[in-house]
Amino acid sequence: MVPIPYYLVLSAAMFMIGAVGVLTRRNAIIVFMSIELMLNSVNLTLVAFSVATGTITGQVLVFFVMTVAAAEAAVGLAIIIALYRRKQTVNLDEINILKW
Amino acid sequence: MPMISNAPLIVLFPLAGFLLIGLLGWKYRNELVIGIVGSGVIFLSFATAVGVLFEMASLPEEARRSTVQLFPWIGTFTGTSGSLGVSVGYQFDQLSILMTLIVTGVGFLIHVYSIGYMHGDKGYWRFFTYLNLFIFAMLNLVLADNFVLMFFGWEGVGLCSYLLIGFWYEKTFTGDAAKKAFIVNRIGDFGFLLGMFLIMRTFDSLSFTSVMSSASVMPTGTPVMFWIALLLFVGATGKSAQIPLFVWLPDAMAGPTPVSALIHAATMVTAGVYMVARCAPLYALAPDVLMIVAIVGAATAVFAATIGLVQNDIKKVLAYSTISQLGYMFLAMGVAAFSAGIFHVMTHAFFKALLFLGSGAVIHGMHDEQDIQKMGGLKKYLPVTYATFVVGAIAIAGIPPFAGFFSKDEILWNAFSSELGSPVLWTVGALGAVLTAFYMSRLVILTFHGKERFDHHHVHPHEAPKTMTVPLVVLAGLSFVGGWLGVPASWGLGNVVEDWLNPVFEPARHKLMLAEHESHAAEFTLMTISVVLAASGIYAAWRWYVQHTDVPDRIAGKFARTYRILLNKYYVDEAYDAVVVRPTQTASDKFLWKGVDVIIIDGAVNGTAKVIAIAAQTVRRVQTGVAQSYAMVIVAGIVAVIAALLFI
Amino acid sequence: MEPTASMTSSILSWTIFLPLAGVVVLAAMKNAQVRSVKIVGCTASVVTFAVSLFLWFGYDAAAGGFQFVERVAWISSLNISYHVGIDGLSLLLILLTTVLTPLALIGTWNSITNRVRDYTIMILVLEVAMVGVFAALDLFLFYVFWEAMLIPMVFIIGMWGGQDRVYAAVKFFLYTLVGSLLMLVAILALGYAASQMPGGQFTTNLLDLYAVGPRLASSIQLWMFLAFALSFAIKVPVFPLHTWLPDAHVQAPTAGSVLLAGVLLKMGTFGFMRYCLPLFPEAALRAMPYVATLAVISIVYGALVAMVQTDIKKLVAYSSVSHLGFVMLGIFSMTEEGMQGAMIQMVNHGLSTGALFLLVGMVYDRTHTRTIDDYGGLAKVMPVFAAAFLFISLSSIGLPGLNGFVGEFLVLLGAFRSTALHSTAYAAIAATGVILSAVYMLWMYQRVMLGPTRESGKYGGNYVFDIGRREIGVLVAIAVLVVWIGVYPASLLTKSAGTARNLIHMMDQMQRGQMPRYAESPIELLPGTAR
Amino acid sequence: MTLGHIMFYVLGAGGVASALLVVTRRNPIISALYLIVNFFCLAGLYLTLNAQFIAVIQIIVYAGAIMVLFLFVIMLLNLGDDRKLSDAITVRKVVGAGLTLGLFMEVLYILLTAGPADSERAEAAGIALGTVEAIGAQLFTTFLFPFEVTSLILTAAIVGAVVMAKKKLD
Repeated sequence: MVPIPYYLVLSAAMFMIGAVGVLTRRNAIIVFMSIELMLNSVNLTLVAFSVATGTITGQVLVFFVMTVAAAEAAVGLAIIIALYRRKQTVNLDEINILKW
Repeated sequence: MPMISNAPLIVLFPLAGFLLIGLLGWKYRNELVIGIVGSGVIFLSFATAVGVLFEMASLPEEARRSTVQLFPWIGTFTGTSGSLGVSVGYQFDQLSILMTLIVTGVGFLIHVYSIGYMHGDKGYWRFFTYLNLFIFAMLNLVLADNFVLMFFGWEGVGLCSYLLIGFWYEKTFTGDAAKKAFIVNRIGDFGFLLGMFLIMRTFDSLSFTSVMSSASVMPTGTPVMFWIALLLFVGATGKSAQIPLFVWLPDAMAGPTPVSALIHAATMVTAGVYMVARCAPLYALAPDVLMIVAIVGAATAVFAATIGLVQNDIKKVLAYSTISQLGYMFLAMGVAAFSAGIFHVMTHAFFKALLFLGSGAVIHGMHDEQDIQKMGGLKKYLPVTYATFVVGAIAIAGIPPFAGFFSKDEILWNAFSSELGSPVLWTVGALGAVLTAFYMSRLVILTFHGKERFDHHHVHPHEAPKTMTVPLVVLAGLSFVGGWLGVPASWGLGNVVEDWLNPVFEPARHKLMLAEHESHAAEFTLMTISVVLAASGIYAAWRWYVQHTDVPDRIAGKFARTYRILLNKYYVDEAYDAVVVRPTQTASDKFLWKGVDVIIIDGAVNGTAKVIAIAAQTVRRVQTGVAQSYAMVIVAGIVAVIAALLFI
Repeated sequence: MEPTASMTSSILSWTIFLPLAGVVVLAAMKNAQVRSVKIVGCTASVVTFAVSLFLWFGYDAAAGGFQFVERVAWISSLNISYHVGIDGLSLLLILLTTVLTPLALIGTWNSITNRVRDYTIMILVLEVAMVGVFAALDLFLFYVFWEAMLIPMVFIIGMWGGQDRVYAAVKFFLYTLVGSLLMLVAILALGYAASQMPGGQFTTNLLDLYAVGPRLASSIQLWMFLAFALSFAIKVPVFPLHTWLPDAHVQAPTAGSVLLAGVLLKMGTFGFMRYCLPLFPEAALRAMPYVATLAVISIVYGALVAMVQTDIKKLVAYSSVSHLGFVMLGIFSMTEEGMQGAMIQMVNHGLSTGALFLLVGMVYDRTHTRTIDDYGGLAKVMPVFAAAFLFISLSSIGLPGLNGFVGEFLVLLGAFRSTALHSTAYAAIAATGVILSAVYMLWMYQRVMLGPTRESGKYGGNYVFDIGRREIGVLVAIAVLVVWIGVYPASLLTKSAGTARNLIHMMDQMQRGQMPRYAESPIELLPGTAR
Repeated sequence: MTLGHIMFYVLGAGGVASALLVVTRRNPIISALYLIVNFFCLAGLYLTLNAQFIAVIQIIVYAGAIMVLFLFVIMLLNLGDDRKLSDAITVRKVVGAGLTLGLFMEVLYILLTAGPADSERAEAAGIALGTVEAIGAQLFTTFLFPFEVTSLILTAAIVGAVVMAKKKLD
């Protein structure tokens, strides 16, 4: 059996990659996908801990995260569509109507 | 003691009259009823006072003083000893009852006179309301058994003076005059107030009885007594129109003439004199202040008389004459001749009320003309007024055996002979006497003698109605015989007034260690000199205004500058205006309000708001609206927090 | 009707919250039902007044201390409770509030024309908060009422005010809030300090804190004192924190001005007497010369600035600064005379300045101008009004025999006799206020009322007519009180004597080096007699 | 080096690589495809942890449903090559990457300094843990209320998505 810390390091690495994506990409869709990446890496952590502690709760939590992620994806993408209709762009630097 | 226990009625009758007329008068404007009620209540007061007087006289000398307490007024009510507790209570002694008699007696005559004088005026009921209120306040002033109630009366008469000077409020100048009177009086009251505080601080009490008895065992000449006496005297200068606060009285002539007679001649303005007399035991502890009082009195006497020489308004002449006479009274107080001063208050009340009422009759007869240059030869139109006016003029000039002679002469003699007096004070006083005789004669001559300088087409002089002439005659009688109550002791007859008042002033005089002087020769000499001086004043006026009518103009031309200064009353009003009034106003407006308030304080307030707004403008740039930069801050936060957890 | 037992025991709460009954009824009505709205509003406030009379007659002055005390647990974990009760000082001010509110409503019957219901609701809510402030015996409760008072007042100024109402409302709001936030900090700190005492716990109960405050180290006391004092000083207002007042007064509608001047300003001076002095006696003693100096400056400065105003309402507003300076001077003279004078001066100022604002409102309703130069000779066309105006002016300038004199005299005497102040200069300079008040009031009176009438007969473009029965009735009610207090102040001073005595007793303990404690013990009351 | 180890390294390397490709590709479609790869790798990793149920729904929900949605949106908006956004290197990017790297270092530091995990117990308990049966039992007993609430979330999300994506917002 692979030691749990390995999974944790892996999941941290994937989380960081997702975070970099969120922070640096300007395409809203890709930012969105990066967020999914981060969510997934967290799921991996949860499962790993679930196994490590021998309790099922972590995996149940993953189930809920997935549900929320699905909901979030649906709503988020709808927002992107609405935004695109209005501004003809998904460039996040141009979507700054909340400034000041 | 039936009368004494009813004595507060003296005060309550005028109050009842005030309330009755004040509350109902505006609706039932029946002049007859209002007049009778208004005068009637004063007469009731007078009658009660006479009753009290007789009862007092029947008692032994040391039992004549009594007080009546009505109800608690101002105090802390905390039950702590030494804290303030003042009640409404009245004190009846020789001095206060004498003043009460003057106030109610002369007051009654003037009320009666007013029935005729104010006939047909729209504010008839208002006039009597105010007059009754005035008598009420004045009696409180006179009869109070403590300083605070006296102050109530003190301010109350000031208010009535304000109301009555501004009686004809539709004219512009009456408002000015009324306001000036009230405010100048308030300056004096400020002194009175501080004096009271200092008394409370020193004696832990404000009732006359305990203050005076505490004072009797205090040492003379301490600074605190100096200040108490001086501050109270400041109050007196305001109310009694002495230098430097005399400026309101001439203007106060804007009120109806009976008011000038009652308030600004006979009663209210003598309140200051009365107050000094009342506080004689305190003044006895401050001989320095007595000297100041004497000097101010003497200076005012001459100063006002010189202005009186050239005035052309009949009431203004009398007003300056009043100021001058009040100066004599203070001179008397200053040389500790308290009973002489009070005696002069009394005689002055008679003849000055007479003169004012006489001038009122003239003004009435001349259709509101007050300029004596536009009168002349009125003798034949107004015989009764003329006769009584002359009596008053002779009385004030100091020709024996008229009232003024006795009182004025006693003052002058004391000014000369008292240990506190000096020949200089006598000389100044005598100079004032000459001037008085001169300007009164001038007034009589210009008004009643010589050519008729008025316009016959428009003015038809006529004698006043009975309600006005009867008081004139009565006052003329009093001006003639009133002085006989105070015949100098040296004449061998009893000086009734002095004997009556002596118990009141004895402690003070004792404190000052004053002895009676029995140098009859010197007294007779001075008496003769002053009579001669008065006669020469009258003679000079006779020569200049009857025989050589061109002389006054020549003198005026020769001493043009002096004449102008006198005519403009030494420019005192203008000086006050330039030195006090305008700078205060400008500083308040330009510096305090528009400077401190608007620019500095509000500037600071609005400035703070502006700084915050600018800061917010800057800081809000952080909100770029780009979600990623927010995310970056979140990450930075996480990094920082974890680092903190790990390494700190 | 005899009150039932349950009602008497909670009579104070009834007084506080009765106006809310009116609010509830009004909430069901519409703005358009002008007449019924006014009737409901007036009824609510009049009934409140009637109920508060039970307090007046039920308060046992001889026993002193806090009476009608009610205490119900509120936030028990923090020892915060609904705790109310009144002493002589609160009694006077509560009565002042319940008297002025109906008078203000009746006196300005026709002044407000838009959103009358909302307006009436605001006034009633304001009354609840005002009475609550005076009755609270718990610092937290006090703070809640204190802040609650702000809301209706800001709306009254901001919605029904004059031209610059929003500026004035915001200024009023921010000024007050700055102070009260610091006060909140001090309240919490004080509660925390209580928990640091041996065996203590966090509490905001005033009566407990009376034992805590004086024990604090003097530096801490000073900071807390300053936090409280700033809040109260803004409310009073003391120079130089007064500039919100002229704006708020000028812009507020008449009833707002009446209650602002009549009651709200007293909350500041009340705070000094109820909180600052008993809680932090040592700090109060240290701050005394400075506060007294500011008070004297307020007196003279307010009077001088009032003198040169061109707007009647502003003039009256600045005169308030001057008059409340007297109250402050009285409190910080630390003498019985000063305290008693300060308390009665609060009532006096409420009556006379409230009446002045009513009068100004009455004439403003007719002429729509407040500029003094637009007037002149009004006495001829409005004789009754002129008489009333003069009467109230005289009360305001402290004519003996009317109410103003009693307060001013006691205050000045107290300040003059004060040994703690070390100097008579305070009183001497303050006494010039007596001269100046005559100057500005009478000068204004002369310019407005006296002299010849306007040739056109119009003022501010309108023909004027004298005041009517309703207005006369309101003024007569005030006039009766003015004379009553002026002639027989004993009826009020005996009620407040206990408070004054307790405060002075405390300061005496302080100066004798004992640990001071704001006493609540009954006092022996000697009916005032001449000494 | 067991099969488990080999599986882990292969799948882990695939996951990291595909993740890197997701965030670096310019074309969102390619990103999306690499994301699918990533999801599959994760599913495999779940299997190595004996979490069969999670592995299955990972495939169904993520790779199946969510990714379809992504692709659908990309197509809908026609964000193909022609709509590529220039991604120049900016200060913000450098700072963002640096910060993230810092965070990663911190996490690594924690993991490396922490004590060794108790893998014996995990291995023993892990086998029967992630079955559908076990999770189902928990979901419908202990977590019944949250489970029901998720249905509300999903409903709300559906409604929200439909409303927002509508052509005309009233």
